[in-house]
Amino acid sequence: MSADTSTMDSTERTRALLTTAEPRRRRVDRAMTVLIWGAFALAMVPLVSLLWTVLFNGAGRISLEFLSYSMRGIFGGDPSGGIYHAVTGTLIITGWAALVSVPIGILVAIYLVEYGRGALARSVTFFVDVMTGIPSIVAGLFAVSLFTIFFGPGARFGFMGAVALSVLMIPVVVRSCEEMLKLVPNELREASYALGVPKWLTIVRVVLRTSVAGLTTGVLLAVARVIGETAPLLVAVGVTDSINFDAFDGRMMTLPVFIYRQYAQGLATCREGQEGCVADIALQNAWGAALTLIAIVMILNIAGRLVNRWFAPKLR
Amino acid sequence: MTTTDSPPAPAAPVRRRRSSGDTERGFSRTFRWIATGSGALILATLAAVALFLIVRAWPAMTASSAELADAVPRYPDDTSFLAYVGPLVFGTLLAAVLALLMATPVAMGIALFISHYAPRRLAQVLGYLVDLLAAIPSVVYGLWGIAVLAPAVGPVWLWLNEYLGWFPLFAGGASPTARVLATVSVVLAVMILPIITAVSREVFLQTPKLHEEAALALGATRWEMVRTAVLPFGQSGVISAAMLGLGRALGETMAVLMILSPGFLYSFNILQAAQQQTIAAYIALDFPEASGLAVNALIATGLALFVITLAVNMAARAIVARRKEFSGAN
Amino acid sequence: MVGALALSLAACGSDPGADEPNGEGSETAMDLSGDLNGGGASSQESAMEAWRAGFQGQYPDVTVNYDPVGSGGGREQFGSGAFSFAGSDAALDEDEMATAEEICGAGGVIEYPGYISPVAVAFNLEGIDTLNMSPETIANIFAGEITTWDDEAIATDNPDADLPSTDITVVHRSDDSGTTENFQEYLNTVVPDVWTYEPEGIWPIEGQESAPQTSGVVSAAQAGEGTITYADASQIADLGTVAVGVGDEFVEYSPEAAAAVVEGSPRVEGTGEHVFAYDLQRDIEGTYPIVLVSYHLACATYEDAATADLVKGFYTYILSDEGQQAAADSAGSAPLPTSLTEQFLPSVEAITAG
Amino acid sequence: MAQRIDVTDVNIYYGDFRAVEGVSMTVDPKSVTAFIGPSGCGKSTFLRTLNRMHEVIPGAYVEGKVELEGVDLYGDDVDPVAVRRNIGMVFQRPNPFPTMSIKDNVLAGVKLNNRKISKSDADDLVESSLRGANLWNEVKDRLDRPGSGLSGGQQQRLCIARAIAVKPQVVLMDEPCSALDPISTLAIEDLIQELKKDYTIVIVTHNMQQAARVSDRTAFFNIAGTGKPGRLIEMNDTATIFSSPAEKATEDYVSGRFG
Repeated sequence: MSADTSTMDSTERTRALLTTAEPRRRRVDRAMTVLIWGAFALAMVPLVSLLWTVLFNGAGRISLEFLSYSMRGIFGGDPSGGIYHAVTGTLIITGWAALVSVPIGILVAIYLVEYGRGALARSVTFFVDVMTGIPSIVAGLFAVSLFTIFFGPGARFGFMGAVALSVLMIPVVVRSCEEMLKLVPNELREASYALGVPKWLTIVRVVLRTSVAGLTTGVLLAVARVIGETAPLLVAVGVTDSINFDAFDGRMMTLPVFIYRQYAQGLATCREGQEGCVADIALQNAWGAALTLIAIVMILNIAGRLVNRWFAPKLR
Repeated sequence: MTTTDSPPAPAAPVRRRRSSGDTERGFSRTFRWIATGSGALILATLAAVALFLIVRAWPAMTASSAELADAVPRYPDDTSFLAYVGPLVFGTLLAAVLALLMATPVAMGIALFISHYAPRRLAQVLGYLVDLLAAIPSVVYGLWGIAVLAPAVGPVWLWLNEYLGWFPLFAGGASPTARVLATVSVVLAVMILPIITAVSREVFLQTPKLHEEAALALGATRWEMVRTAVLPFGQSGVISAAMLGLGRALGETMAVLMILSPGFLYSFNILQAAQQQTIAAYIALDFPEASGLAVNALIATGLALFVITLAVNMAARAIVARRKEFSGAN
Repeated sequence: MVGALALSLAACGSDPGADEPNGEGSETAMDLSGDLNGGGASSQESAMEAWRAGFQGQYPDVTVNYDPVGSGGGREQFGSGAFSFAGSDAALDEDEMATAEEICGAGGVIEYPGYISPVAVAFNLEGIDTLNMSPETIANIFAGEITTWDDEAIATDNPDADLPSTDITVVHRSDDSGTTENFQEYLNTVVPDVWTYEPEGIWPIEGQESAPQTSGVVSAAQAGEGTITYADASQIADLGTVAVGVGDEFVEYSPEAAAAVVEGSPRVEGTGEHVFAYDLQRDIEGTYPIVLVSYHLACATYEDAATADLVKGFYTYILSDEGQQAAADSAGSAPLPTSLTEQFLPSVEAITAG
Repeated sequence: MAQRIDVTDVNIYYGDFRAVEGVSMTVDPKSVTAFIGPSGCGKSTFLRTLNRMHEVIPGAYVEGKVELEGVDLYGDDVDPVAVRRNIGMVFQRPNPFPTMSIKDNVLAGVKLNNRKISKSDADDLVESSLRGANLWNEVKDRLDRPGSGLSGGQQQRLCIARAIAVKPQVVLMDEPCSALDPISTLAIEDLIQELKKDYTIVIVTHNMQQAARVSDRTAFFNIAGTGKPGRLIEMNDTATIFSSPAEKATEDYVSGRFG
């Protein structure tokens, strides 16, 4: 009988132990869960509002014509014309910037991860961090000064903008790619060396191949970082309302600059009853271009993800 | 001509140094040089930018205050160059720090939400959304700030000013148009939120499962697990993320330019119009009409911004390095 | 990836009208082609768009670019030769004229007021569309001396208006702008004892609200009740406007009344043959005295024959009735009176290469 | 302190996949129970259900009854946090918190429960726990150094000290020695023998000699093939399992003695 009671006792004791509410800890845990959900909800308010504003204001302007014509010869409240010149300009300039920055950026990341020892590596790491802080307008001024030396004061062409963007882009590429390369386990490299593969081939075939998903993400983040830059392009590339495919001759329009110019232009003058005149057409154009720019970034992101899926080795 | 068909002279035995340098031959050596060269190129580029800044800023830094007051618009009479840059530096730091204070906790919250709280499907979608938001151009943030945010927060600022006016930040008269530093800080915070979130999230996701399970096995609640295992592990990463955000906030031009009513005072009144200005917006605002010494003065303020960023980066590195011994990386 | 996207887009994109047959331009004798680059005052941008569009419509092989980099930038880059032509809200000063003459060579510089637009004093008060104000009142408001809308000075000039006791919020341009300079010049000329500040492109008073660009001040003024600002009259949207006191009467803004100011003002003496700078008279009866006068700059001779032809053709078009009408329609500017265009045209037509 | 565990008809799932099927067993108090079996047979998974660590993995859940001294661990009113606090766990790879000192590592669990522990109490607890884990003499001079600076065996003993510092009823060990060298392994095995006096211990091991050396009872798990759920084949006194197992599969497995 006494053994029975002791069993009962110990069961009850255990039950007490296992069901202890410990109200304070549970409250803290609850509170933090609520807080974290709250942080998320709070952040979603402006971000959703932003996306909604752009979508709401921009969607009405998007049409085939808007996407396939330039603004050449369009002025005042004329609602025709479009952003084709700015879309191509953005893609070309960003493309050149990527073409310059991505190889350099990845090579620097390789240097830092695979070779970097000593003072040079330390200073490269530090100054890459510093470079992330270069104000974008300073990068633009730098590009202008640089090209003025070679082409005289009037030089304005797409590649100048690409150089300015590269100055902004390279550190981002380096930083993110460096992190990604560091994640490649050393065992893989050693396994490759042990098979007699030379170091450069190991880097190209093993290290880069393994981290290709991360590298793509890094590059896309860097592209996204610069594709929306306004100030340096305004200074270095100028503006135009016509299509220009040649990055080495003549001004180019880009979407961010277009947005800012259209916003700054304000209302158009429309006489009473004038047909085909929309007073706030410039603002509509700005929102439409903003939506297009976001869509381009989104497409690049999706493309990047697809690249990942095709090339990334199946690690898990 | 006599040709003796003698065997070729035996080659002198080649003695190879068995050092690591010799294990790289052929293209491997070339590759090393290419990579190293790229590293050097970065330094050269940065040196070129710095040199350019210094050379162009130098005339303004050495000119007399009378000359500067004459040539540079908005240059206060009879003051040193530092007194001219000072309020700009102050305004830049105030806006960026406020933005950082608002954004970092929220960003950490979202990052934790995505990495440890949200259902997995939702987390993936959210991660994607955040990446996308990081790419929205600042002009769009500026447009949004004027069209949507300023009208929305105007009444809030008036309320803060009326009831919490004793608090230094909310003192002064609240502007009826809400084109003030408080609004700018909110826009900057929203702008840097995705960057801080994206980096923090990656770091939090890297927390070793081992450590999370160790905490859980000790009887930690989810939050206690986050506190004991995730946050300490992610600390240095979050600091880096915040610094990245701070860097963007410091250098942000267009959004500030479009929203802020600038002033040139050492003022903490963030609800009052015409109190502060940031360096980047100042450059963009005055650069178009500037000529001669005024351009030099503007670039000198750019140099100041550059130096601030440098200092911020060094500080962040120092903080991270001090905690290195206890860091999660091994 | 980016390139592929660009290529696929290239297949369907085009400049509007690029492949339409050349209609209006066929009658002109000159056959122009090539790029012409200029820039400067952003105040002229809307008008420039109309001019460029019209000119490019006549000559489809021509591309004219205008960088709205600001007046100072325009003058500077014109002086360095980066711009073949430029727009500026102020006439060249002596130093700048010397630099420009060096670039232009023997023929000298052509400078004339090509863009005249009224600057409206606009306010945001519910239910009030127009108010009369004397120059003293305007100056006192913008100087911050008059702080409420029901102030006596405003009330006496507007006996019928139902003025609220709202605080006045002054909104000015935060950037360096020709509009600001012209507005201050007006105040400083008419009421020098109230407006004691030296007119310049940057607003002299600290502690007031401000925004960049005309669209910025307009949207800032719209955002707050009781705001007042000054802006290019074509851009003020639904804001109320001030009828400005000139002599004994109050004049509403209109392009014609603005152009009359320049017409009635004497040309500055002792300048080059082709330099038409004006000493504006702000008190002529019946005119609207707050005007933005923006100049066009060009060289009388260019080294390059193609550039000379392009500048000549472009400026001739601007001064033509068609060009003036296009700007008036799209930018709300004042068409230049014939009495002025007749003076400017010979200088423009004399542009040569060599 | 030590308490018995009764398991009745437990099925364990990862999402749709049933990993372990139909396990029933009893673990006696103050004894060492060893789980042996080939890789992938579900013994670690089963171990993790004993302190509700299994459900930490997204999509994972458990059917059946696990009772600690007659209280169902999966009952509605039972707090999984309290379960884990009372049933400690030591993992395959040593996992001291890298951001904490040795001392803080030992106190990590205690601090969660009782933040206001006095300094002298804390010091006493650190000492007794580290002594209990046979680590005190090795680390007493560097309690403020990071735990990650210790050797693998020391780290594992630090983890054991951390687990026993919260005074649990049961200690679960998931292949605690598999990442350690033989000398460290021996130290841990000695430690297990001592811990047995105060705690109920369940240990998963690949090493049959180890199971034979340290355990009182042994359970053999096996799977029929890949994709099939793991099952408990046989459980008995260790001596019986290794000398005269009832099942053919058990005999085959233990007679292949290796390790």
